[in-house]
Amino acid sequence: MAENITTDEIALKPKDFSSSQDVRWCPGCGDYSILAQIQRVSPEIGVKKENYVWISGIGCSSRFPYYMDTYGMHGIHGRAAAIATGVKIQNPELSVWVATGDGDALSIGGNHFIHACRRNIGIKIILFNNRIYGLTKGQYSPTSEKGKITKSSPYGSIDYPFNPTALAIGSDATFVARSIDRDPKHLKEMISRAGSHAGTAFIEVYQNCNIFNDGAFSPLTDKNTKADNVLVLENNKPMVFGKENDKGVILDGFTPRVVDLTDSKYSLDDLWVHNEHDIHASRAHILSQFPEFEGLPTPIGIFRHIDKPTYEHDLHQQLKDVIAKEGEGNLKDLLFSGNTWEVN
Amino acid sequence: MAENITTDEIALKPKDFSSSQDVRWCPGCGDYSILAQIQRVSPEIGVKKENYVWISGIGCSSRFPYYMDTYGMHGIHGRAAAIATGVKIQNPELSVWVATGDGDALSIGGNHFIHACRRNIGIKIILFNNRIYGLTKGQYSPTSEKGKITKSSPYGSIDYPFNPTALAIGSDATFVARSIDRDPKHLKEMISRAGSHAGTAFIEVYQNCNIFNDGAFSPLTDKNTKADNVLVLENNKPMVFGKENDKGVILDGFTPRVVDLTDSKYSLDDLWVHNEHDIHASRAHILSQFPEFEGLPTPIGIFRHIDKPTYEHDLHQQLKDVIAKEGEGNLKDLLFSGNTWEVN
Amino acid sequence: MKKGIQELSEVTVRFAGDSGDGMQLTGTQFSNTSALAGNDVSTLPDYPAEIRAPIGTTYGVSGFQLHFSDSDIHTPGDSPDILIAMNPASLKVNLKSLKPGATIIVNVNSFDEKNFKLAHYESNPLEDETLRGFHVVEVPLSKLTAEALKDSGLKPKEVARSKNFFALGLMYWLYSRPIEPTINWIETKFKKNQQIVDANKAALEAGYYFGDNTTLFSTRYKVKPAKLPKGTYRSIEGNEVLALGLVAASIKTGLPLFLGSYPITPASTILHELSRHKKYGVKTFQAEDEIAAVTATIGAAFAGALAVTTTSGPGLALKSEAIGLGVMTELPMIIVNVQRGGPSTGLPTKTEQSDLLQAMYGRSGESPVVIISANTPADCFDVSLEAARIATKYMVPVLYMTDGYIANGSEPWRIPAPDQIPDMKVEFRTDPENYQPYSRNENLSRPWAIPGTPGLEHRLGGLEKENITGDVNYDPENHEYMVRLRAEKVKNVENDIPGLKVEGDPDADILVVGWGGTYGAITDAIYSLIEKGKKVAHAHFRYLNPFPKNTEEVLKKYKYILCPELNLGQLSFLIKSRYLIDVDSYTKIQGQPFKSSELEDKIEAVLGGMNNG
Amino acid sequence: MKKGIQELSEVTVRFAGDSGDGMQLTGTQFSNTSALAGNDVSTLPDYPAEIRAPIGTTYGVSGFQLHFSDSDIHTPGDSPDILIAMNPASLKVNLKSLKPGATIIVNVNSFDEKNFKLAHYESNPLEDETLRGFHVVEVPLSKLTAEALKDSGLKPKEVARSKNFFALGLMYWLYSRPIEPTINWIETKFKKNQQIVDANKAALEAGYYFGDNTTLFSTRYKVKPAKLPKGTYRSIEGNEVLALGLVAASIKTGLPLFLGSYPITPASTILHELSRHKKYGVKTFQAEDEIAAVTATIGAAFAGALAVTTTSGPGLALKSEAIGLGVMTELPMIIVNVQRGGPSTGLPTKTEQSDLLQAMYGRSGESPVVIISANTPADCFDVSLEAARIATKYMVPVLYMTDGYIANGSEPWRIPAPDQIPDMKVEFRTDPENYQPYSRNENLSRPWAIPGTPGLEHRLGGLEKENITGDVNYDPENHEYMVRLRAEKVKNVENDIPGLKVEGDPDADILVVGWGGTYGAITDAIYSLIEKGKKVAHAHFRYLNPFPKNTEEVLKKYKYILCPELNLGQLSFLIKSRYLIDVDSYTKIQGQPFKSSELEDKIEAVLGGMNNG
Ligand SMILES: Cc1ncc(C[n+]2csc(CCOP(=O)(O)OP(=O)(O)O)c2C)c(N)n1
Ligand SMILES: Cc1ncc(C[n+]2csc(CCOP(=O)(O)OP(=O)(O)O)c2C)c(N)n1
Ligand code: SF4
Ligand code: SF4
Ligand SMILES: [Mg+2]
Ligand SMILES: [Mg+2]
Repeated sequence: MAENITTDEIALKPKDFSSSQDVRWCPGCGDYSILAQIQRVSPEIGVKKENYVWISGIGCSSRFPYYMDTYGMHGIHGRAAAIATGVKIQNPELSVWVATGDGDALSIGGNHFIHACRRNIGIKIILFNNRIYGLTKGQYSPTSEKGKITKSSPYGSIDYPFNPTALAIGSDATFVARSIDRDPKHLKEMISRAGSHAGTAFIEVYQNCNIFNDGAFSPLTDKNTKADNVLVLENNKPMVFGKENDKGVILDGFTPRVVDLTDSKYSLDDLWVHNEHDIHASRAHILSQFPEFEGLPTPIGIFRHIDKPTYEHDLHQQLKDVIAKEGEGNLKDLLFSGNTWEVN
Repeated sequence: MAENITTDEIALKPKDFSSSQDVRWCPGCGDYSILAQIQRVSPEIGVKKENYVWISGIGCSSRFPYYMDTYGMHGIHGRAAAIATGVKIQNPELSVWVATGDGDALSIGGNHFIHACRRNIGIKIILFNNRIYGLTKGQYSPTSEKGKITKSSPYGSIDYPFNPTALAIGSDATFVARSIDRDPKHLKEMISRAGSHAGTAFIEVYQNCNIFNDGAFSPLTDKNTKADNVLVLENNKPMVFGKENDKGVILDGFTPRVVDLTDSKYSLDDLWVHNEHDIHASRAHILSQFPEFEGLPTPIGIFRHIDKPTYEHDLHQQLKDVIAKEGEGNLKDLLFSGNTWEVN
Repeated sequence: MKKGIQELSEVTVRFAGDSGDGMQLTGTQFSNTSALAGNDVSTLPDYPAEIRAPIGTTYGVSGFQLHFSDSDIHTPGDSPDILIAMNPASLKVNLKSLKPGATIIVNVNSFDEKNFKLAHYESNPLEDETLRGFHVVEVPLSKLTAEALKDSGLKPKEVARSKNFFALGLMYWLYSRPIEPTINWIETKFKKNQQIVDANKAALEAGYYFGDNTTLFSTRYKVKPAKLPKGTYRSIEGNEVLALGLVAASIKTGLPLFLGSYPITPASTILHELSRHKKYGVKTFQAEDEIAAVTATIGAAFAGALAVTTTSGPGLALKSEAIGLGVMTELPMIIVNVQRGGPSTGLPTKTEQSDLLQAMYGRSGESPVVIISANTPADCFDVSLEAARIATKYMVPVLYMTDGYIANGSEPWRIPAPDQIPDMKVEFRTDPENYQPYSRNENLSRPWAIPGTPGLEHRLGGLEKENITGDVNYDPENHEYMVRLRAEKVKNVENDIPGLKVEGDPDADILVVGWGGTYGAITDAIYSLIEKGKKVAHAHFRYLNPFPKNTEEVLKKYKYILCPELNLGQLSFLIKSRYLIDVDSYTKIQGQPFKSSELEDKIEAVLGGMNNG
Repeated sequence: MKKGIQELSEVTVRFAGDSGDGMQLTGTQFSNTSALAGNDVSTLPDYPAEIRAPIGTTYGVSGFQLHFSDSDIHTPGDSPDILIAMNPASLKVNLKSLKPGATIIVNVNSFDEKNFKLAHYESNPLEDETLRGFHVVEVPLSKLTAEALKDSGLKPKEVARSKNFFALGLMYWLYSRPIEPTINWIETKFKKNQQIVDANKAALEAGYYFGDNTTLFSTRYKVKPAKLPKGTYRSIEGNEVLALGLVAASIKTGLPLFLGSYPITPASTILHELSRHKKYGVKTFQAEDEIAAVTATIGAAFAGALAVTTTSGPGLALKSEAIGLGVMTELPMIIVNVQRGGPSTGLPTKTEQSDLLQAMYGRSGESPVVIISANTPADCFDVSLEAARIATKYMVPVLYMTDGYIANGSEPWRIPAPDQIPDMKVEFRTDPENYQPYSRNENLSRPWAIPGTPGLEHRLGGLEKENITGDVNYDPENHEYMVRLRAEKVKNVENDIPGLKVEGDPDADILVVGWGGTYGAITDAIYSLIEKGKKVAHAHFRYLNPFPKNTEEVLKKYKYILCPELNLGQLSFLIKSRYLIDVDSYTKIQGQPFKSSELEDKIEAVLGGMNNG
């Protein structure tokens, strides 16, 4: 079910989405790349400029709306999904996007995040996951690795990290994807796909914070290691990765395993073929669990993408149904309903 | 890893755990049964009476601590897991239990719930799931079925419900179980098992609210239908159910399916054998998804039970390690550290 | 047996029984019927925090008091003339509040050892000195109901549930009320179960005819219709009419109504009521918590709704950070706070006025909002309209205060003619020419431009804004300017609201000031004193922030200011600090409204002191 | 070249540059070294809300001001005597605050067209009239640093990062400070990277020797050690010493310290500091949000910790509901609120005093807590101890207020002798005999019995409690009793705290009252005026709730009360309402502290008016 949002013919350019405000991230920050891709995709999704709304919480990443020349609100910490829910309910014609950080969405904002997913409210949540609290200068976040040394964990953090895709799947999200700031082409495609999804669309974007957590994703972005560490999910395609496309993933019962495609023991036909539209979430759940298994690559792409009526659709449908059945309300009926009597 | 909490020899009785307060639930409420089983289990877990602490939020179910003659706190709405976390961190010797409702734990308290699971903090969370807000007189809750007519949804609720076990698994909970108020024996066993788990132990208990949501679970509790609708999970045992133990569950790839054990096409050997200690969560995730599949029974029992160091263990270990390495701190060193100078 | 009918001018009745005895329903029926009969009526439901406490205990007692009269009344009555006690515990709990010599109808079938024990009665109160001075009527209510329904086919437990209708029928007979309205109600309410309809009707009629036939009563009573202003009336509870006012405001502003809410006693019934009004396009969002409720409300306001969130004290505390965002973004929104007993979970089903200072100051930084409050249940209609008017005209959050007493209380409401409700049509900004998000009109309010409008794209947020442009700005002077501007904008509302009105004796020595739900009790006390020839006056604050412009002038006219409040003196505090005028703060904090006699006594004591002094 | 050394009694320096230029570090080093050299020192860091705003812009400027002296000082100085400006933007931002004739050292290498444009300079300020009246010294800082490090093996970008050490070296030379402390610091700080150690040392030394060799400076300056009270000192920031105070309180009470916190500027550094003190058994819990932080703190208090939560304004708003639970359960806890510019996200890195009324009233119901505040950075140590003492003695939440100015500012702290810190040993209740959870001692405080204690099992909660037994109780009279008891308990603390002390001229006509971080500026203004022969006095409130017992008596002695605050008059408001005494509220709300000269001017104006009037 694609969003039913109309556009007109004016051809907009990425720079039409660039606001007058100077961008205030640190030089080298991964946020720039995300901004660039979003500005690039925005004219292409088929939404009128005035119908875009960007909502955020607080954090470096949450400054995002200031840089988009659309409607926007830099909200309060953790509440972006809830604010966006109000916007979308009020006017389902709008294309409502959330820019949020790992702290904003998963720490203080965890509740609104899981409830947005559960309700399948039509907002797109772009999580800038740098595995650190950037704006407050470097404390560990709920996606930081255990043992991480930060300002608030000088002897190493003892928190287990959240797995954001697993959490989204556990909350029944209908669109779950992952991408990386340093892979602009892939990132752009994910954003574009999220843009046309009707329910809650969640993209986890690995984002480098070069000030407080530099290199957190370098195994996934460095030229030399990238191909061996990243698995690009493509729908209906077998899971192949590696510098020479020499490795594949098979599902051995419930256990995903890496196999060598060069020693002729395994061929493409043996591999797990990705189906992003699988109505049941179990395989997407296994994809989210890859970090739990030794030697498996990190999947990027769309883990899950299913259709399900949205919250705003059902809400407005209910209004329509009631009006169809009971007639449109008028003030007189409203006031004079119930047991009334006259005093003369 | 079982909790390392000591007890002494005094043999306590269930009534030793009954406080002087009159129990104030509606006659017929499922909460009575849960209270009875907990009072029955409490003397058996091997915890001294004074080391039990019961924490709750707000709701009918959250009145629970008043009826237990242990330490307790009736907190504020949604915050029981966070209060309990503070208690457990401060004193890991205590056996800390949370009594909470579907509104308390999953609506306003959703964030603390998922973070408790993520951290594997050693608290036991008993969720009284009656699929309704009882105390506020009957609004739909985040576990109510879509379409439900309640005081706040006179035309039917449009919210999709949470799947509490899936959410717990998505949050990496180490102990996830389900039981039913009307099955006291099973309930008692689950509580007892949770009682000896070291990390976060979560039990969803289906609980009948006979005032605002009567019969919500009657297919699972009525004599006539129960056996065909409930699958009792037992570790290392094949999944069998039905009045005559005539049905089983097989895993067809990723799809759980019910098979008939009477027509000799399938035998016990073909069935899915439950392994609650499976280190990977994928099968537990499928168990949590049973409601998504036509015709499958509702599993009760332990979905998942794995060992992982607890938050409080790591925290206290870190204190010990630092002291072992740097020596115990004293006030003089603390104050006079850094660059000091004398004024005479 | 033909009985005499005595005419009374007013009566206060209290129904009391177990939480499961249906007393709220019985009381509501009696008061609706009385209202339909043309009396003025005022009600006070009073129920425990538990859904159903154990049967027979004192803390499980649920009560419903109502006051009906042939003239204008303002309170549910200080002390009942008659108590219907369904069991010993309800007798115990209510005895001390009765008028001396009051009539007590007891369900004598429930007066047994078990229930004495549960109510902590050492002996049968019907047989010892306990009830000396009262007129006790022992009715075997349970037994008579069982007899009446013996052919109903219902199980004994179900039969027992009908006994409240028997009691209601008896009361209808006693006070010469028609039983038809309740019969109609029974038929609609239970329409899915004819057996229950029949049983309840039979019980009601049996009670009515029992009155005629028994020797227990020798007189019936009658209260003539009140001379209320001409018009069409309906009987309505505070929260219900508050909700209707919001729907009316939505129609009159032309803005779709959005409610973001999380259930909480005693505010939940606003959510219930509004979720019924789908055909008026009302969108109700039951959020995951209060923070989601208020922030979704901000989102809806941004997108162009008449945006409302409803809660009670603990919920208001949770919303406080977000209301600050409302202040900074200068979006119109209404935050309804139905006060209950605090602090913390406190006394959730009881009334109090202890959130005024929270409403005023419960946010970080200098964060002014408009605060208004309702005086009576019916008054909520007008206050809803006024809250919407101010919020949208001034682009400002409006905190709208009521309390459990107003929310659950009911009274006859004279329905306004739809076309006499003033139009408040809101125009969004649509013209891109010279558009600036934080430009100001004559009210200092900024333009409301909503997403979807071409050419007006802009960003709001919680960081300090530059005036006019709305850009983020950290400049020290701009911050000072904006802090003062936001304060000024709220203060300016004083030019747009009625002055503080004084009722009673204009030459009084003492002015009683109040706000919110104490209106009725103060009014009654004042008029009673004036009848006694005392020089007293009353001014009631509907606007708490800003205060009406003439406040200082009014207050300075009087030698003595007395301020009764259901808190530790919060309005007094605001007045003292603002005007440096001494105020005698008279406070009660028991989860119960003032009785007018308490206030009368207090005022008389003050007057006595003044004359001596 | 041997240069003359001129002696000065005090100097105010301001370092300013881009966020990435290391100005906070440079300023901190200079002030620590000055403190080590025996001066009294006071500092004011001032940085933007962005981590790194774009290079060269005015909003990306980060500044650090410090004031050092040979006598007792109280503020970081009103206007700098010397500015080190690393680029045009930092010149632009800071110029207006400089003393007339001040020295400006600019990094002339950054004065190019690109940077002029970014700073919105139309022409080169070094070449037009902009700097007329100042003593401008143009130093090619970048170039000289690059030369000094040409053999370091570092990349140009890394080399550029060392230029702040060059500037620091030059300033050390100019003010005759030793460079050794900074060399030691460099060696520890960068010990993992010898190349960086060498580079920074080389830059520092190069800067120092450049002073000696250049002709740009003809004179050096010297500020003699201050005559501070005898003792051992260290230089310390407010949040750091606040944390040390909490650890000390933990040792002195015998209670393990628990901190539940969620990071927020400017409170986060307390969390950072406490998480380093594991060997003192300090447990820090970085929670998922402020609500989890405060409720975990309540849990830890229940379990017997010295339980603390730290935050700033928006976080305090989120904690408000839970603090109500703390009030109801009567558990000891400390809530530290480091105030910043509001409302909403406001000016997160700037200082303000606008949360006082939130601290006082930002909860539902009547929910009193004790409120105390710190006057200066070093003062935080004592206030931490006092907060712990009151919380545990009275079983009450204590709201502990500081602000961004105190939190980030530093000054020399005379370290107290460990054994002179009073013992505050806390004894838990362990005796089951006659134990009642809500029994009262002479302070009205209830016994603290913690889980794990045999025989004292009990339940707490947020519903109203019966006194003594602690059972849930809905009785009207009990509620009234408990509401007043909780208020009384807090009020009683007035008997246990020092009276309000007046400094300055005891016969003054005007009393200046303040609270918190305005202490230094008021003190300086008062002493300066007294030196000028004016009759002025000063009283500073450490205790905001309750006020000291003698407050009314003290205030009534003076004809005129002036109350300067960094808000719209919150303390004034409390005083006026409580004592009905008129207060002249003098407010500034710019995210910046008062300058003592501003206050001096204001007081003189008032004095002038009084004499004329
Ligand atoms: C209520 C509240 N609590 C805390 C803060 C402080 N705060 C601002 S951003 C942030 C975390 C930012 O982390 P993340 O969301 O990961 O964003 P990033 O800066 O890393 O992009 C925190 C704790 C705040 N602004 N408001
Ligand atoms: C902050 C706050 N918001 C709302 C409420 C009102 N409230 C009390 S219990 C409850 C929901 C109870 O539902 P659940 O947790 O499912 O418990 P149950 O009564 O069904 O056992 C609500 C909304 C409250 N007490 N506090
Ligand atoms: S601190 Fe990190 S996340 Fe924030 S702007 Fe800088 S590089 Fe980006
Ligand atoms: S309302 Fe429902 S959940 Fe609450 S006590 Fe009654 S039956 Fe139980
Ligand atoms: Mg982050
Ligand atoms: Mg429930």
